Amino acid sequence: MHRLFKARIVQTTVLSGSYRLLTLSSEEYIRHCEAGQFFMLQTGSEFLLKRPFSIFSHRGGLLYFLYCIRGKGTKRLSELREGDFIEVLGPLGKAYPKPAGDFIALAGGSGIASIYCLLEDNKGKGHLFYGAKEKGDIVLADSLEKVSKVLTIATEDGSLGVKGNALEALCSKYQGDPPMPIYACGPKQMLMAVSRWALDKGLPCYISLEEHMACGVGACLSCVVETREGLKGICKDGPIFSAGEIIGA
Amino acid sequence: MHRLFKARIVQTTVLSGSYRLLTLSSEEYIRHCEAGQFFMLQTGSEFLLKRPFSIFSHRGGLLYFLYCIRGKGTKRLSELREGDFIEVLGPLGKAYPKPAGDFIALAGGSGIASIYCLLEDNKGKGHLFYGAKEKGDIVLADSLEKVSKVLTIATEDGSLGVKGNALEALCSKYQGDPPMPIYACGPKQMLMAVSRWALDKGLPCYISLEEHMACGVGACLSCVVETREGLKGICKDGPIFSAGEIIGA
Amino acid sequence: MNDNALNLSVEIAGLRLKNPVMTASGTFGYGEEYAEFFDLSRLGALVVKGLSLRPKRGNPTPRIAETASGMLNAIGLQNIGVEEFIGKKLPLLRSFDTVIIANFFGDTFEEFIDTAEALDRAEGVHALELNISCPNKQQGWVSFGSDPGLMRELLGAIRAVVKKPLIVKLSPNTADIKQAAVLAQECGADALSLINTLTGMAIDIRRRVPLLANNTGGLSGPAIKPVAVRMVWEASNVVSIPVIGMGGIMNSSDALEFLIAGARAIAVGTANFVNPLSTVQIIEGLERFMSEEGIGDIQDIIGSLRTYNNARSC
Amino acid sequence: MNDNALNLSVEIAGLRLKNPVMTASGTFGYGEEYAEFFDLSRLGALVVKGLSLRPKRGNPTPRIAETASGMLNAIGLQNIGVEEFIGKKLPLLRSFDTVIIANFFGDTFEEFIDTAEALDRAEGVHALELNISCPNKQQGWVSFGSDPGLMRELLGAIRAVVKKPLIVKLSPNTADIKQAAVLAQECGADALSLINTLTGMAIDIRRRVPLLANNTGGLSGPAIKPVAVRMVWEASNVVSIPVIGMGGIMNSSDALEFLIAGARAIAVGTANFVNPLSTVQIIEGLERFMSEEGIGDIQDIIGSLRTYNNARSC
Ligand SMILES: Cc1cc2nc3c(=O)[nH]c(=O)nc-3n(C[C@H](O)[C@H](O)[C@H](O)COP(=O)(O)OP(=O)(O)OC[C@H]3O[C@@H](n4cnc5c(N)ncnc54)[C@H](O)[C@@H]3O)c2cc1C
Ligand SMILES: Cc1cc2nc3c(=O)[nH]c(=O)nc-3n(C[C@H](O)[C@H](O)[C@H](O)COP(=O)(O)OP(=O)(O)OC[C@H]3O[C@@H](n4cnc5c(N)ncnc54)[C@H](O)[C@@H]3O)c2cc1C
Ligand SMILES: Cc1cc2nc3c(=O)[nH]c(=O)nc-3n(C[C@H](O)[C@H](O)[C@H](O)COP(=O)(O)O)c2cc1C
Ligand SMILES: Cc1cc2nc3c(=O)[nH]c(=O)nc-3n(C[C@H](O)[C@H](O)[C@H](O)COP(=O)(O)O)c2cc1C
Ligand code: FES
Ligand code: FES
Repeated sequence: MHRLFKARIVQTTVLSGSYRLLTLSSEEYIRHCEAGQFFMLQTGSEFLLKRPFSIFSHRGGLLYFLYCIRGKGTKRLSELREGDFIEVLGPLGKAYPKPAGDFIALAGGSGIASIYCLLEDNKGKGHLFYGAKEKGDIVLADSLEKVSKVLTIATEDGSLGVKGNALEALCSKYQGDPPMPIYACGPKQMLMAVSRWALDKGLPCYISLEEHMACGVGACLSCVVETREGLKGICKDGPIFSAGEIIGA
Repeated sequence: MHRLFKARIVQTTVLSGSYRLLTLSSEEYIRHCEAGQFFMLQTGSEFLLKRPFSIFSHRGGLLYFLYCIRGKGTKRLSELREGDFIEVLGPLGKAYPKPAGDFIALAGGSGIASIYCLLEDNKGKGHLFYGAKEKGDIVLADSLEKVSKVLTIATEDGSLGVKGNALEALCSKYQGDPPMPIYACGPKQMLMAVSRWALDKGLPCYISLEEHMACGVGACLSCVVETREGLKGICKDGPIFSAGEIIGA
Repeated sequence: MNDNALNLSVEIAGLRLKNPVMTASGTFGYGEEYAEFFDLSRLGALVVKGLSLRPKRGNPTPRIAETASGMLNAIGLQNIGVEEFIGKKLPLLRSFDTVIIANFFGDTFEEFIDTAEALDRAEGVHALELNISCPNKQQGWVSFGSDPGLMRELLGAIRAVVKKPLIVKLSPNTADIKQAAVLAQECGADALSLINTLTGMAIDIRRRVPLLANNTGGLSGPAIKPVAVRMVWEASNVVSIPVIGMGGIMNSSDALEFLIAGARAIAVGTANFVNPLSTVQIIEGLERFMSEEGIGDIQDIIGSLRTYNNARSC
Repeated sequence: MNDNALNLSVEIAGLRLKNPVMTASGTFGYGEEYAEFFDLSRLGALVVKGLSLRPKRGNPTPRIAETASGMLNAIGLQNIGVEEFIGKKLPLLRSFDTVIIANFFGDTFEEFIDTAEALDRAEGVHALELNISCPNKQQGWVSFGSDPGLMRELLGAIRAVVKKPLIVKLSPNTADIKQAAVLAQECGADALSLINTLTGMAIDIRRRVPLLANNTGGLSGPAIKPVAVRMVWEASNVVSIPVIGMGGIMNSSDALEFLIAGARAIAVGTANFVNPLSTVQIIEGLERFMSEEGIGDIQDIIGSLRTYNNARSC
């Protein structure tokens, strides 16, 4: 039943200024994972709490995480070296519902992590809209090209792909109703906006939410979100929610 | 004027069950050191305070420390790997007075660290009595052989060298007065006993004291010892004291 | 020493615990969250998240922030209320062979009494743990626990309606824990739990706002352990009822500090978040320690601290 | 922003500090220990180890123990006494261009007064910092700071003999820091320092003895920072005199938390042990922060916290 284990850092890759790819292996234990689920990763022995990161990929008995250096924990994680061991807890939370056919994927910034996993697990079915501030923040474009059916990149300053944010790119492409469900991960504002857009059009829409977490398993009640059925735990009842469930969306 | 710097771990060597040799280098800064002085070493990023360790050797721009795994900090230090960086403060404290000619060196357990340094800096002049519990706790006998004039090893269980402790070996060898000063480092009990023995015989005797330390520079007043001139700071006024100074010796 | 010969069981307020390891309220949900990690019957006792008469929504997010060797929380005592707890959570908990303790609180005097009564009647709840660290709305958010008069009144009234063992959980935000401990004993507490969290604050320096939406929160974790051990030592020296120690216990060595200081049992809080198997590993660690030290009965550890006589205090 | 245009100076009790960074009493010796690491004139103020009328031997060793992100100390207020301080340490301190503050205490009422008088007369001491966290021998080791009546009496008497600015240093071992802060202000304090250490204990589980020869000690370091920030915030909201914040400040970001919470100046304690250059690096960090954020005057940072309105408190 255990889901807490030590994993070895197999590889650390710098993708851009602040984006990193982390590859973990564990002889002990790597359970079946699904896109949308996440792990709590230890980032350094001086930190008490683990940090939540979506599964980026889970091929060949390895676990991949794509992360952006934001604060102390991610900074410290980026300083670890190949061969170091970290404690990890997971897989946790609910996965994205399996798309039946083609789907729209919307990713903003580090939200590309869980979306990549979804695309890879459903190769050639995803119409991806991927946005970031500028060219330097768009990572792994080649790999994304391979796993998605159509790839649209948007940057706010227009330095790569279309100018604007990913949602704008999505909306301008589908002025009518795209006959596809939507999967989105990224900044809260983007998620709320795409939820409203999808609800308006009556499209199924699944979003991945974030909140500060301590336990990752529903025990501490730190990561709640207001839903139509009352407060829910993002770590346990989510992080994937249907847009219609969330109040404010 | 700085004495706080980052040092790189060049080598870590397992000497025996709990003894380790640590080699550090620093491009920034390694100051002139003398036997008897010590450094405060960071043992892991989760620990606030550094730990005091005597200089074992300071050849070729490198710093060597010989330590015994005792508690959390030394355990953690032993887990660090080559290429890791640690913060160090030093050299701190007063050195052993330079022996003019031949001298007696008495070392118990990890006390061999500062004594080795003294022997190496005064090659071929030291008559070393080195004791430990058992054979497995006697480290670097070959190197000690090279730097000392005479080497006597004592183990409590007699598994190597003479049976008994180092001080007994010393006393039984010199029933008359050895015409040499004594330098000692090891357990408090041994230091007190050798001090009394030397004072009795009117021999100069220098001992290296230990106490829990926070600052290492005389500011926190945590490492005091009762001397004939009042309380003194082991980190600043010591760790080397003349036997006659110490109350209880 | 034969491990089978080890006796880890302790008695708290007439309840026999198979070992002295409990969960701390609010850090173990209603038990079910950790049931897939290990068999909850291994626990000495399981203390559930603080309950109030009616469900509570708690505070806005962010509700937690990490600090040096600790965390701040301002969950705001979100809970499903006594009724739903009894109907939906208690049945599963009854299936485990462990002591179930219901932590509770109220916003008002009456709520405290009504909640206590409801839990006292609930089958499968073995004992009640009263949280008096929370603020008293009626009297302008003064903590019940920090006003001796208020505490005496409240405890008296609750004691009158509670037949089950009553544990009183004390706040460390006080100048004199001994006084609070003695008072609780006088008012009929069967045992004491300490410590609850220390009130703290952390600030986002770029945005110049608190890291918690509640501005302040409760500090828990290893950071507070020295304060907790000191208070457990002080309290257990002035009362005859058992003391349950908690605050920053991460491993069996931490647990032993509390037991040696005088705690009859210990509770594991924040550590559950870091390692869901903490409690089990602590039980195993206690067994290992006893074997190594040749101690057959945990009673020989409890309160075995030998203090120095020359102590001053500054 | 041009760095030269930055104004970091603050005023505490009529004294102008070139920047808000001070050393915390007992963690910087008498200054000389750190003089070889950097030019002490860079400090906003230098607070020396607590002084008493006559020299004090302090407690037996071990006097310190490390805890999670913190340390316990029971130095026992060892010091060389006022006379030797004035004769042997003050001359060197006078040579630095910084504000010198003498921390002091007494075992008895009379000793407090006599020490205060001696320091008030000493040339080169710019202000006095009264440590009332220590126990009162006459009244059975009750801390002066935890008894309002005693505190009023003591402060009144000291205020009457001290002409220099008088800073009162408060203990965090209290249920209500606001009350202590208001009381100290009423009694004529020109500024407040907080927090002193939290009382704690750590135990050697094999030997079953406390890690400190004094049994208990004072907890300092990052572990206590959330408690300190909260208390500084609470206190600075209820008094008009300046508050000097301390407790676990390791870097400029920690210092900024205190300033934003309302501290007019901050003091660095345990961090000096970890890194003798802490104070200087904090000053540089504050300058960097101000440049980055386009803030020309440190006044615009002090007390700039925007709190949330919906705060409850449990
Ligand atoms: C389910 C989930 C999946 C995530 N997946 C990814 C991912 O794949 N890639 C990625 O780059 N980031 C992801 N994040 C965000 C990531 O967890 C934070 O960036 C990270 O915790 C920041 O830690 P820090 O110590 O560097 O930041 P600090 O700001 O120093 O952290 C302080 C505390 O706040 C918490 N915290 C800060 N920001 C967040 C946040 N946005 N979400 C949750 N906790 C936060 C930290 O966990 C820590 O406890 C995910 C978050 C969640 C909840
Ligand atoms: C001047 C000096 C020189 C030393 N040189 C050496 C050396 O060359 N080789 C060697 O093996 N050991 C040496 N020691 C002892 C060494 O410092 C301790 O073994 C070490 O600090 C233990 O740390 P720990 O975290 O593993 O132990 P823990 O017991 O977990 O430490 C807890 C705390 O107690 C302190 N502490 C515990 N034991 C000692 C001790 N004996 N002396 C000082 N502080 C202690 C630690 O520094 C730490 O702050 C020296 C001590 C001093 C004072
Ligand atoms: C997230 C969280 C929620 C808590 N909720 C409660 C509660 O509902 N009732 C209560 O009495 N204590 C509550 N506590 C306090 C703990 O039970 C415990 O007293 C405290 O956290 C100290 O122990 P620790 O350091 O091991 O966590 C809570 C603590 C945390 C961290
Ligand atoms: C070793 C040590 C000695 C101290 N001595 C004194 C003292 O003499 N007088 C005093 O008022 N505070 C004393 N303090 C308390 C500090 O000045 C400060 O208030 C406290 O340590 C919190 O700050 P920090 O966490 O930055 O260390 C001492 C603290 C330490 C660690
Ligand atoms: S992180 Fe603990 S409930 Fe979600
Ligand atoms: S270690 Fe601070 S005075 Fe010696």
